[in-house]
Amino acid sequence: MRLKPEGIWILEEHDDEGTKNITLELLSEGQKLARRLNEQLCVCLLGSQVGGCIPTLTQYGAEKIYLVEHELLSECSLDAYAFVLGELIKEYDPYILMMGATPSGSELAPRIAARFKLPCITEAKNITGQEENLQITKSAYNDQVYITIDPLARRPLIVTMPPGETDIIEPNKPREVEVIKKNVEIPADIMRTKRKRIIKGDPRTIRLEEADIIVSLGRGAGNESLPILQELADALGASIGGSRGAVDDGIIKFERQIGISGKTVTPRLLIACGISGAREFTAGMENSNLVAAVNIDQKARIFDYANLCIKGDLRMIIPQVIDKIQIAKQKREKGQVLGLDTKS
Amino acid sequence: MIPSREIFWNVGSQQGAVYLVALMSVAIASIGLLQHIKGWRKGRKEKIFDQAGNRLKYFFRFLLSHERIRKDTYAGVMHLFIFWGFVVLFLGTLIIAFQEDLLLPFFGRKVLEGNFYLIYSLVLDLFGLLAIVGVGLALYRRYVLQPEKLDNKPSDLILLCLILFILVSGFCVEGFRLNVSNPQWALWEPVGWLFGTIFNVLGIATSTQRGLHKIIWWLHLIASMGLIAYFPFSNLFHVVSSSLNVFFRSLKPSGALVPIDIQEGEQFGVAHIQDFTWKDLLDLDACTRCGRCQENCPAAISGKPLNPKKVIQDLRTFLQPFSHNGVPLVSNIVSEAELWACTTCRACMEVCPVFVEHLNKIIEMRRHSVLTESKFPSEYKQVFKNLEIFGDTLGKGKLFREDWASNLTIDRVYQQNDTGLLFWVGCMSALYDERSKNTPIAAAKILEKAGLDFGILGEEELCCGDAARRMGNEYLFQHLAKKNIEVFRKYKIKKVVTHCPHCFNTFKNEYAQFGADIEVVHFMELIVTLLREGKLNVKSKIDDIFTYHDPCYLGRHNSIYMEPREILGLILNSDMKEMDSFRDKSFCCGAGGGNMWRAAVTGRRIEGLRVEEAVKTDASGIITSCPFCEIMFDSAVKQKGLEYSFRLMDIIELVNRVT
Amino acid sequence: MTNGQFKYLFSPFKIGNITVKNRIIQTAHKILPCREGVTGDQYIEYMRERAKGGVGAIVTEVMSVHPTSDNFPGVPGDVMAFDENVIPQFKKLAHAIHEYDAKIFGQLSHGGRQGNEEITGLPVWAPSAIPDPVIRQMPKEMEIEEINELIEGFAKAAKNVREGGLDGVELYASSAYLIGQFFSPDSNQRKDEFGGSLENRMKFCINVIDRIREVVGSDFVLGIKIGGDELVPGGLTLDDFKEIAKRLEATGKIDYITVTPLVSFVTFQMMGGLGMSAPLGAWVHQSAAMKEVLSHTPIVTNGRIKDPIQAEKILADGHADLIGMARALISDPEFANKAREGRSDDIRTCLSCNLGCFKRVFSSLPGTCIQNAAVGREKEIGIIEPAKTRKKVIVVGGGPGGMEAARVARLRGHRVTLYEKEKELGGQVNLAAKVPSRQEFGDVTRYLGQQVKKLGVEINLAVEVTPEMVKRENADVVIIATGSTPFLPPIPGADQDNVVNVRQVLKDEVKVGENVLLIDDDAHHKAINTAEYLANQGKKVEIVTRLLFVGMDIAASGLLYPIYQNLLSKGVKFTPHTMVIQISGNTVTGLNVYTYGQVNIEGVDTVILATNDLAEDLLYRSLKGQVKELYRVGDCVAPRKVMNAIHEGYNLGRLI
Amino acid sequence: MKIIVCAKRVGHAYHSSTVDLSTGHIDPGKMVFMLNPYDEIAVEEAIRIKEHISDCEIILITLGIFEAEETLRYAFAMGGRRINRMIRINYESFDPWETALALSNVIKKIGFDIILCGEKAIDDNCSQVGTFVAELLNIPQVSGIVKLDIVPQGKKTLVERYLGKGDREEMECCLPALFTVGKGLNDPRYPSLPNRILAEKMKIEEIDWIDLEFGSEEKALTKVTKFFSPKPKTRKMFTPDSSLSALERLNLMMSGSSSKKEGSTVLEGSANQLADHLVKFLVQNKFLSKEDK
Repeated sequence: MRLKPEGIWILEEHDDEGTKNITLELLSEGQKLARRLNEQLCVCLLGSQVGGCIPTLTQYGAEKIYLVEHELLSECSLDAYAFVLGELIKEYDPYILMMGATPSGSELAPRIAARFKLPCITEAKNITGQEENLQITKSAYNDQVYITIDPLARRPLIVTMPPGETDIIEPNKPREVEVIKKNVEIPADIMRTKRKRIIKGDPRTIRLEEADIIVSLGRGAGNESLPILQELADALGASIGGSRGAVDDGIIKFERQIGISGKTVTPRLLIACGISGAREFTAGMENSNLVAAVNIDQKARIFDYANLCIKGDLRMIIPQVIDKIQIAKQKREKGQVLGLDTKS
Repeated sequence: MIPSREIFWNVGSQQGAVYLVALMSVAIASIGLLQHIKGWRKGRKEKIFDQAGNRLKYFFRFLLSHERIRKDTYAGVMHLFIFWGFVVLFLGTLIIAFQEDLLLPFFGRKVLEGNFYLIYSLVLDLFGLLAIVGVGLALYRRYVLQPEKLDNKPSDLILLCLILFILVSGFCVEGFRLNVSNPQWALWEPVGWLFGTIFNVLGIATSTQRGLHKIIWWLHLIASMGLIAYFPFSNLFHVVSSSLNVFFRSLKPSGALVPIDIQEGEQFGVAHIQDFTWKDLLDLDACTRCGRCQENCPAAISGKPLNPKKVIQDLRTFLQPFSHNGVPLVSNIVSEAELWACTTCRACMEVCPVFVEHLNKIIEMRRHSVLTESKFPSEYKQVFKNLEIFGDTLGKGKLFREDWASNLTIDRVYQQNDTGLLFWVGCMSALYDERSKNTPIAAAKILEKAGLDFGILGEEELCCGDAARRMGNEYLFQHLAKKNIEVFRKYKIKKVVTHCPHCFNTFKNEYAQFGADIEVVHFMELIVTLLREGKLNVKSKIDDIFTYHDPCYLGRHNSIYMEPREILGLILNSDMKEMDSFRDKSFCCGAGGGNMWRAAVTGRRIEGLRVEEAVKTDASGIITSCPFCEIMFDSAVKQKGLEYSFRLMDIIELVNRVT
Repeated sequence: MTNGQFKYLFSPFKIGNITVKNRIIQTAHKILPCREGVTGDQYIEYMRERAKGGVGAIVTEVMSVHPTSDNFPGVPGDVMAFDENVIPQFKKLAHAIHEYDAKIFGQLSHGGRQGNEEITGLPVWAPSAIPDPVIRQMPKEMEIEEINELIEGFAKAAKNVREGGLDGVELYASSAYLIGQFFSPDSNQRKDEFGGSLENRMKFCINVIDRIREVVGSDFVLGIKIGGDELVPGGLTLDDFKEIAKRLEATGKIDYITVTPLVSFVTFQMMGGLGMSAPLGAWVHQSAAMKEVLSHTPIVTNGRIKDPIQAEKILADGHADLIGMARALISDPEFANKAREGRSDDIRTCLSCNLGCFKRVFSSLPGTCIQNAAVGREKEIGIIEPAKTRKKVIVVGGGPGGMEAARVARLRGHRVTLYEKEKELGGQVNLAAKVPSRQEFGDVTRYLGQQVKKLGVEINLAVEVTPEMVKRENADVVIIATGSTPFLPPIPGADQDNVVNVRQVLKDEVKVGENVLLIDDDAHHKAINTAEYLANQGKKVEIVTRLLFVGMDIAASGLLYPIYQNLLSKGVKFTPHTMVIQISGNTVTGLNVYTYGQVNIEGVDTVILATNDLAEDLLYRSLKGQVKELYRVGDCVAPRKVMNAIHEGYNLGRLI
Repeated sequence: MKIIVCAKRVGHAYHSSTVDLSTGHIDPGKMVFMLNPYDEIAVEEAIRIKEHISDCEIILITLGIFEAEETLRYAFAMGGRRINRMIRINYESFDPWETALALSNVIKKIGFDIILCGEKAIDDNCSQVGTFVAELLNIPQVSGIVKLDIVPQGKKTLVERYLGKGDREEMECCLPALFTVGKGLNDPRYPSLPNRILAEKMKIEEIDWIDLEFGSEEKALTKVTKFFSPKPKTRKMFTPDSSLSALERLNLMMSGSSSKKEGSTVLEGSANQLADHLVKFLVQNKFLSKEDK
């Protein structure tokens, strides 16, 4: 038994594509905090078969990883997570435990706190002070007021931080770190809630910043192309966005504008159709993961930002793309391997 | 030979039958009349026999001059002809009855003799002709012109034909009689003589004419008696109901709604027909379906589901003998869409020739809907909650209320010891947007220039409650009104000036219901006084040509038409231009009655229609004196892309600029 | 509500003891000439217009604290703020600004080694005897007494500013000017207490601050404008400036710090960095870096910020506390009001073209804006009054001149119909905007096109107008803005097939060979931007001009720097002093204008003419005397620049 | 079925001057007070449940000073006679733990099947009390639900909540349970006047803080120390390193330090070929294979 609580813990969150951004944000924030407080930055990695996340976590500064793998942890079940995390806390007694203020983090944090009578602060903006005098700042009262909270004496302190508020630091190379693998037996009877299914959001209505795939259009696409681009978007499960020119011309609404005077987006894929690539636009999308551009002008600036550059008339190309996607989908439904029609 | 005639000439022996028919028809008519009275008695009691003298005086003036009916010239002339034709013919018949049933049997005397008879004949003939012309005009209008506002029911045709038949058959009888009896004074009965001449020209033998006379005489009699019997069941009953309605018309301030007790009860407003007062139900009966309300209703014109005539007529079905009283009115009889489309502009009431009060019925039903059922357009919930929580319709909060005055030095009345005049700013001006603040700024500068000692309530202002009241939320209204009155009392405020017609109307006409004792002036009245007294001087004039929009709550609700025109006359170089509809016929901006906060559901936008009308005058801008109108027009002007070319201003801003 | 869209931009902010109503600050800039050392009336009107437009605070043009000072290289006439004569005009200025609830700070500076003896008639003073690279006059190293005299000059000037009713003073301490020259080891190599360590180099500045505080007291705003990175070899870096900012904050006497991109006028590169080839908000990272190291002093950022949404983002991301703007407000004084009222779309966005402002001011001409004709003449022509009689106006030509004329005429209430023979509005502007680094030039079309549409001008595209059509319309006023056509110079061989003009190239109408020779007779953007366009495509480009250097006319705008950088890095060859006398086949013959020596350039695939244009005035001539009122604007009068077209359009719109 | 709804009276700050900069306190006079909008949704949901399941009892609980009664009455007026009891615990705390202790203490005595609370309170923005209560009562919970279906038999519920990106998760939860409700679950009704009149007459049961049976250890775990006006957090942005040469720094700045993609060539060809390229690109990057069915 140690004398005082030690370590800054971060609860990892992941989905099918691996560790979520919120965890990386927490690691970025946690690194600064750990350095300042002279503590070790640890990650609690809970799930089933999540060992693959370890390299990423070390890249972003994790110094120790508590790994618990269990079938019941495959989905973010509150009861299972609370139980396992409780066991870890009892055993290792951390100083601060940080989670993302995500749907699951937001209910897990107070749950643990209540279980062990710990101070809990949700949606924290930052943590200042040290030792016994930690001070946490959070936004309240309709964002008009910030409040500073003293978490009094008990530790660990449990904190959740809202996603998207912190810049993610540049990753280092993956390192070897201490991985403490724990086997925790989860009693089956503690599971009181059960996930039935996930209902996908409608890309047509979700916020552009949240969109995974964006089909964007510019003045060059023209009003008449909107229906086919919408069709493409629907086929891909993408949202529609556009440049200032498209908004000026009334093709799309302002809340769908990408760029300096619109939204800054970071989708996994952005398909730019009929967009010349003025700075106004590119400044709002340059951090997109992949960019495909279709433009009739060989010299369009957008091609500087694109991974795939296609010179041609989108009115001719896009309908064919839609057809091919439909064919591919049908094939897959029939159980065929997805191949490609390369004949022209 | 003394000119006269035998009344039952050629029919003599069947007099008894005549009386029998007459008795029957009167009996039937009485049953009908009783049913009407029964219908009215369904309503709640209300005492309105005050100022009987005045009422009577106005009643006769109304009948004689037809002033309200004549506002529609064609219909007015038509009605005048039929009305006076019938009055005279009826009087003539009375004289006959007087002679035959009183003078002759008891005194053995006749009055219809000599010169009197000749004049009597001539007058009756001419007025009969007038009535025929009137009926002709009516038929032509109804079935040839077919204005949209008129809905033709079979009963209308029956009635008109019946009347026409009575008139024509009367003249036929006269013609036959003249031809057969061939008196020297035939020309004193010119129309009858004309008919007779035609029969002669047609070559009908005298004996045949005698026979025909008898037949048509009977037909004439039966038709006439039929008309009497039919009278309470037909549109003709308006002779009684409308007259009563004119007599019992509301003498309250036209802008005021009637308060209800909100302290106790399970049921508020009007849910069923019997929740109306008897006067309300008389209103329904008084409606002649003339369609003027429909023709002037902004909701109806812009294609919204509301048609005031239809509402009244739909409600009227409950006056019929076997109607089922238990049917809830809202959504069964009056659809929710109709109920909420009303902008409370009062255009319907202003044009109604017989003083039907559409507005209070709609408001009463809204009250039921909001207070009892808590059912209203979804957008209103936020407005109500804003009023309740923030004290303004916009949900901005009191701390923003003094923002408009940030560049001015204005006393807050709560910091003053000696309060002079209270300048009431109103939510829309103080809080809506940057543009809306121009008006109070200009107003304050004018007050300063005129050297008036005034203060504002600033953070202590609350919404006057007009919007809540017109949206049917009497609870909120009274809540706000009482709080405001408390503040007035706290600072001993005696006189309030405001530029918002809604606040003005509410303070002036409605706050007294809750014990407020304040003098209320609209800013324009004040400006006119200041200009007349020379406390405010026009230093330069404006070259532009403007048109003026009369806000409903200033014009129709409070009859302020003259002041703005006087002011504009003083500050504009050229004459202002009037739109097609102005003064009491002014077309609403579409904001009233809560429609400000509602997305236009169907039809065209009311404010858009008004702006189009304004643009048509070729003026370079539109002047109004209501913050609501300004906001509505602003959006319409922007929507039409006229933002820069067509100006929109409050009259106060204009005055501030030139003084 | 608009406040929702701009939560930060329009929230009040406390600077020192005063509260500014929003976060938009008009930064100091010289725009109009100053006479007799006091603030000019025209300048006051200029400032009033901006205050009226809704900015939170305004900083005056740079003002002198000593007779030896000349703050603008080559631009004569500073306000002599140390002289008490300035106070009456200050009072007028302060009144004008306060009327609109804005605040005003007076900017004080000494030009140091950037002074000009030819203007002041006095020796140039500097920390050390090292000449300025642009002015190149050898300065006199200041003696201690002179340093003290200057400190008093600052104090006197600050006192005058306070007495004049302004709300604060701002010290201009970018490296371009004396205080900043003391900071930089590049210009300060003194051996005494004012040179050496950073502490010593900052001593002059600290002494000035202390003395000013003594004079004006603690309840007067004192701001300072420092650089963010000198960007010259051996100069101060961002890290150095962060340290300077920290020390300034530590004095506890500074109420705000502005971070300026204009640290030096070396090769005009900084102005290039403010031109349209620089990224938007290219300099914000400097203020963001300062914000990280400062604990409470508010930071004003500026440079390439021209959109309210962009500004809001900067504030929301915590990169600055206040947004400084100058050119955006020259272009549209109503910037703040339009943004606040939710009319961001109506803002006449600054192009960052530097042609109306920088270029003219540095050429000792009154500054203006190529898009906004009213700059500097606010009182005379700034207000557009409705017309007495409404007329029917026909505008032929949808270029900038035609559109501006249509816009203003419509604003005045006329009924306006606009005809354009192309399928889109914009005229030659569309060509200029085709070069990637000049894309923002297209904002001219964006703004004017949108406005004429919004205002309800009837627009007919793809219509070639004939005189008969015009006559048939029976309009009251006909405005011809048909622009120009390229002019074929009388060079033998200029009619060859491989000789094309710039417009054909930018329109992609012709196929351009691999080896390209551009003949630059225009000396403006035409040749160099076409060269950029072609060089970006990988062509081998040579530019021949008979002038001193390629693009001579835009040197003063500072834009040449990034363009030269781009062209030179892509191997574009410049051949100045050479007049082309003959083109035959693939050979172009030139003549050195000084030596008359012949130069033959071989293997030219395509010759591109960037020469003058010819007015396209056929329609004008055929309508002369045939319609009630006939006018022409822009290139159709005589081929010139966008500015002339827009200004003429504006003036004409006001006239009819 | 017994439904307990926890409702809070909250102060809503709508003006930037809510915090007094000199004292660091919030000024209640510069706020408006109301029923927490999230709790309003909870009240509405309880009423809706009762409209479907008649054998149902609704109990409203609040914790707060006397003024909270007004808020409680508003909540009552939404449901009128459908609401059976109103309880006010006479205490005010900034600490969610204290609040939860008091609430759970009372709720335990009353008994319950479903507890509904708002996802968070718009004043302190804590979103903790609900979960604390659930843990203290040792019952399951789901936060931020946007759909609630009670399976008639078996004491089970089906709930949905948002996961971000517009996705929703459907969960099954056994009863008794606690749900915190999110925006979008329902649209709360506006009280009718008869219900308001009724609400005025209804008795509110008052429980005093001292009467609650707490252990001696159970006290506040956090303390609010300061209020101040918000300042945006400085976000990272690209900054050229000062150790680079002047030219390198300049070039980095002038290029906008943008993530220009290098080396991709512009593809040309027939529309069909180009379409193939695009589809191939999508396939390669797994944008087509990962469709959910």
